[in-house]
Amino acid sequence: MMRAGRLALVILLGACSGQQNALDPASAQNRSITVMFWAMLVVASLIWLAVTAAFLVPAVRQRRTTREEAEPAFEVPAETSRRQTRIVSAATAGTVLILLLFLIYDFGVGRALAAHPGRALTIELVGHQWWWEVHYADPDPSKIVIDANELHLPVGQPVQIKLVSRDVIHSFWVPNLIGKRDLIPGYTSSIFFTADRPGVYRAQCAEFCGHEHAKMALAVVAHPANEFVAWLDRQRTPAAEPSDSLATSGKHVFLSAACSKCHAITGVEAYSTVGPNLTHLASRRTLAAGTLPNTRGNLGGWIVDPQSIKPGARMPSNQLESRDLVALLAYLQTLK
Amino acid sequence: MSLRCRNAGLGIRAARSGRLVALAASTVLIVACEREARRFQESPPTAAPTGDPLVVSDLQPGPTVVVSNVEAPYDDNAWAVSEGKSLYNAMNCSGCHFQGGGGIGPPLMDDEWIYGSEPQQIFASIAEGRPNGMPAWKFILSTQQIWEITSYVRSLSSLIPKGARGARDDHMMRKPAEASTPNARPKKSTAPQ
Amino acid sequence: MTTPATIEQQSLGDVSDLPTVTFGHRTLMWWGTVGFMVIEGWTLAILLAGYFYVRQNFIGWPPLRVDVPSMRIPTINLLILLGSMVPAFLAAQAARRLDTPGVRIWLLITSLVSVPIPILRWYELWALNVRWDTNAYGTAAWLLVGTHATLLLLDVFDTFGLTLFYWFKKMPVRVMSDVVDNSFYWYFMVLSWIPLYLIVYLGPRLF
Amino acid sequence: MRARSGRSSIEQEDVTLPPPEPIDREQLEMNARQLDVTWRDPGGLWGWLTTVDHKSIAKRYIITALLMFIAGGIEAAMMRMQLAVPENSLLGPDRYNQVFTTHGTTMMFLFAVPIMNAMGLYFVPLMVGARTIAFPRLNAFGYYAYLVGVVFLYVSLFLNTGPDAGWTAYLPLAGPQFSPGHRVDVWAQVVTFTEIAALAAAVNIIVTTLKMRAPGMSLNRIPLFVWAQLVVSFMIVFAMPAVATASTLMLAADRAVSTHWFNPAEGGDALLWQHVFWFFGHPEVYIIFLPGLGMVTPIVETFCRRRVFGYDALVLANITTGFFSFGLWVHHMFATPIPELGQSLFTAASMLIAIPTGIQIFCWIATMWSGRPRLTTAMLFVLGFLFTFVIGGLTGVMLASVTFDKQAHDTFFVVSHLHYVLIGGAVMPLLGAFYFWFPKVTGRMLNETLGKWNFWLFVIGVNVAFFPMHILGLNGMPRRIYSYLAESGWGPLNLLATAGAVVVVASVAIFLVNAALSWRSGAVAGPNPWASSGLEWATTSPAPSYNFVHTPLVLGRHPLWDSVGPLPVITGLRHDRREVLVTTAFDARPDHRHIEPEASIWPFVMSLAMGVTWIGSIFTPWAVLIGLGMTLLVILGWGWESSRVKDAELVETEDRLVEAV
Repeated sequence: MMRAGRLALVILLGACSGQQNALDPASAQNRSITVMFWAMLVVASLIWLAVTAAFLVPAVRQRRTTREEAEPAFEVPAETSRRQTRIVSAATAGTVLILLLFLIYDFGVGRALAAHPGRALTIELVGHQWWWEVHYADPDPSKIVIDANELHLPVGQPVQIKLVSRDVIHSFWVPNLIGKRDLIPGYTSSIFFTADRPGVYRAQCAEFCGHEHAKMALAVVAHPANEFVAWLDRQRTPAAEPSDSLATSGKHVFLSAACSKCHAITGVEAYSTVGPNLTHLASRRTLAAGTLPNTRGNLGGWIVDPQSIKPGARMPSNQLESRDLVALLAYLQTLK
Repeated sequence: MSLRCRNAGLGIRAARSGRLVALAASTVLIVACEREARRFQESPPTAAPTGDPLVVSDLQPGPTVVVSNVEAPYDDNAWAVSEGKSLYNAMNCSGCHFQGGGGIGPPLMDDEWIYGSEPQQIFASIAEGRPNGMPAWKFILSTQQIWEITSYVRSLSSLIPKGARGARDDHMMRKPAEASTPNARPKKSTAPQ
Repeated sequence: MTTPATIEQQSLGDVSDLPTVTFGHRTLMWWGTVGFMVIEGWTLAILLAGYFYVRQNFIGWPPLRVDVPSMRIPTINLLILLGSMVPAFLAAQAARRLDTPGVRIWLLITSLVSVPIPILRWYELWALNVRWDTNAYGTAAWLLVGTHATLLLLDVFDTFGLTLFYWFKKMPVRVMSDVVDNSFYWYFMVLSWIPLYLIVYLGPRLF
Repeated sequence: MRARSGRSSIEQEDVTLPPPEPIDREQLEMNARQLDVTWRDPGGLWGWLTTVDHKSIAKRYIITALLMFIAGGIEAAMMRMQLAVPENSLLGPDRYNQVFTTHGTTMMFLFAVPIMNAMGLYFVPLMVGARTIAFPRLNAFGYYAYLVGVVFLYVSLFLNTGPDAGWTAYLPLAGPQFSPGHRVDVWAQVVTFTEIAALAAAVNIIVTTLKMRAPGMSLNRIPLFVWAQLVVSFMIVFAMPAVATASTLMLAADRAVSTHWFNPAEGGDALLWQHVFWFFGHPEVYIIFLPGLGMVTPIVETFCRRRVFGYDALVLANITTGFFSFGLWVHHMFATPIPELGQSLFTAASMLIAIPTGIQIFCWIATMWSGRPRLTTAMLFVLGFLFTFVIGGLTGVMLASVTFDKQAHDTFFVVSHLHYVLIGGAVMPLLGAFYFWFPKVTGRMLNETLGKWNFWLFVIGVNVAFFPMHILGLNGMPRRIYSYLAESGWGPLNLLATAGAVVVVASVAIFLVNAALSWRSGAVAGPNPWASSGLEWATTSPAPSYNFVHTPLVLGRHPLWDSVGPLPVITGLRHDRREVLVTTAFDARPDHRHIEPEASIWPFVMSLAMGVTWIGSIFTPWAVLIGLGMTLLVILGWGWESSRVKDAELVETEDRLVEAV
């Protein structure tokens, strides 16, 4: 019995913490939603217990054994009917009252969520079939940073995420930080939130968008304010020129083979925006939109045969000789 | 209840009297299975065509060389043709051929074919490139991708079955959908002067 | 095993002398006709909602480079439709009087009057001056007029069928109430066209 | 139009009834034999295809829908196997998308709505005391249209052309560009077939309930099962055209002839689909669950041995739920860029709809408190319904709030809510209804011990399978994913859910065994094994093809409990032709006698013509024209048969046929 209790506790505890967990709030907005959830859960549980007790008591106490002969339907005395009418009316009134309380509570939380913060850092998120393109907006066009599959934001500062889709409907949802908002072609919508706890969270597409809807995740990294500014400046620097000969030949492989026809690296003659931007690939935490941890082995496996990892992904398999592959991997490792 | 297409085809036991029906049913099964299959990974990757496809005119020196027409692997696969369309736009083929109407490059939706409209001839045009500016894509695209683009190009002039041709795309209505253009009869054309 | 007869029953009334042929809302068929009118009317209402929903995506209505629908053929067709309600009404009156020759004549006239309607409707579709696949405006207009066209085609064919039966076949008395219901359905088909005509053809000209 | 007055019109209380004359046994025997000849269907395959007896059509409907329930269950089991462990490779993404879409489409369109309609088609004529349904051939056509949809979906699934864009087929994924091939076209046509079938059933139930009730059954004496079916039929008439328009005139048109309903570049709008679909979508889930509530009342009344508490409250609650359900579809779209004011409006509406359902539950509990409940399997399933459905209802109220829905929308929290409400709210009452009415349909009782096993395994299995999904949803697991990473931490709860699914499969298996065994060799059930009060228990089990020898006369809300002694009936309907009594809508006063059609092949031919039209339209738009031509010819044939002069008609002289104009 104890072991089962401990197991249940572990499951429940696990249920309330984690990097992709709506019950582990890391933003002011989500904190108010989580509090409302727990309040509604408690009230709902009490109502459910009351209703269950209400129908179990007569079912157990007054039940007739099936073997008894089914006696004719009896007439209920008027007094009982009147008493029951009062009880049912009271219960209905109670239901209406609880619903109104829920409604008012929801409007309150909703109003706080929808409040437009004054000045907010604008980040544009573009949904593609099965990866995310991230633009850090800046009045000076040369300072705009384009990244993929990772969203960095400062802690304590309001952030506005503009959501645009290039193909089908996706849905941006960071359980720890903010509720989901759909990216619908033909619409530009935006959400506001303020992260108040630094850490790495995981977002995942929440609207069915085709074959690889399951593997379209996004790492969300909340930095303390100064660390974020440093990170952004580092992102603005173009790709560093490779120093050793292996990396240089890797760069040549990158430019001559199919890579540069889909991927762009600022500072190198590769400008195609068909695929994700690889300027700072090496500093990313995951590969293939949150599917693989970013290690050399995984990168090699992903380049040669992506279809076995993410069947249906738009990246083709590349038959490279091992010499070219080694050089390419060496070059890609330099893209910090 | 195995959903594998191939077993479903073989699973039909032809009763003595119903053999004809079973035969017809299995062909429908095979055809329909093929048309809707999502073939993400080709192992081995679809073979590139062999032999010299570049026969431009009927006049040939020496003994007549029979050009074996290779059956394009994706001509009746709707998903592959739609992948071909997205590649056609991603690789900027529309930059020269526009949406099939032609511009810098020759038009692809009419029935004039300078280098032939057979699958392996179009495959060669894309893979090897052609004079007057057609780049060679075989170093850039995999064989499977080139076959997909070949099937899409053939669908532009309605050379592949209607069921595989694409419907309209979520874009400005530039041209009628490939699926709603009538089937065409290609004819050979001479190289531009 | 109990057979239906073993359940004792006591009779408390007899209905053997009630009529078997009645007209209007007392019959089952009338309610069935109303049911299908509501279904088809609701389908047109949903398409109309789609028409106005799509309208908000455009600045001009009709959008740029699309001409306003021409009014000649649609107006002619509308007048013929309204006119065709008269013979339909008279056929219904004749049916209520159980006057078979009267029903035959008026059904024939209704059918003859309704011959040009589907033909004109084909030209009405092209009078929209836009193809269905040009843009959402063309789509909404074509689908609205086209859906009503299928309704119209079905109703015209029903009337042809009834006329055929009445001219070449011995008809039982009870089918007279079907003639009344057919005319009732005809009124619905014509009257449901008026708002569509105003919105699809007149609307773009006014605002 | 002066109603013919005189001896035969039976007024309500104001006119005292003529003294009852007991009908002797031989007279009944002779009438029964005559009626059996008149109402019998031809035998063999031809009889199977041409029958218009509402009971045999409804029985087929129920069995086909149960087969679809099993097919949907197999698909659910495959999904649970795939999701049991992280990074599983049982089903690839393409296959998984087809399976989960077909699971949703089968359960919603091919199982839930049809089986609730079929229960109505079987029992509404019996409960209102009518000989048959209002439009028997339309009823047959409805079933065959549904059958065409079933065959078309599952043949396509085996041809690797099963729909794969979700049972809601959101645009632009289900659109022409991102769903190449004919997979979504299959979905659109299957939806159209099932909508036509549901509309046919709805019109039938409305007209039967309003115009063919037994004399004396005024509006406030209609049984609550029939009230639920009537309200649901009105909802069907207003909800199904929305999805039939959306799937055929919008989605199929966009995919086949390049219209631009949903193409943002040419003025279309992806949200238009969601609005039109969910305007149908939410009423549909109430169309599935309201008949479930209609089944609970007779079971509770019968096993608590008392009349239900608050008949008027229950009827008004049914009607209010019917109206409200059309006003809250946007709560499925809270994550889309719809203005905040609109969203809060729909939050309020979504919360208010919980009140009528709450009232119904309070009334049943009050009935149980002042009754003496007898816990047969049917009653146990009602308790299971109360236990499970209230959880689903409460999570529904939580989901109604915009802010929480932003966290829970499109996650496994919603998956568990919808399964709690649909399995708890519709399937459990349905299973209870099977145990309660199986004797009436087959004349045999279902085995109670097997029933208890079925019940306990079902309730435990459903709760073990779907409760962990609440936690999974809030742990960030989105809907419709074919696999998940090991470090996501969702593994253990998914394994638990799969275990629950296995228990549910076992429970359904037990039910099928119970039904198969009891069909032939169950305990023999008399006309009224549960001593219940409805009119359907006033005839033999199974009921003869003509339902009642004489049309019963209703003197109260519970006919068999109100009248003591032999069954009061009205005589006078002819036995030598298929005649039914048509009564006025409010007070069910006899109005006239209507001649119903005999067996006919045209409904079957019409559904074939319609199938050719719509399935053909996927491949070439010309098929629509050819099909329309065929359909018009079939209409001609149908009309020809219904206007045939039947010999039994010549018996009456012309003047007595028609009342004075």
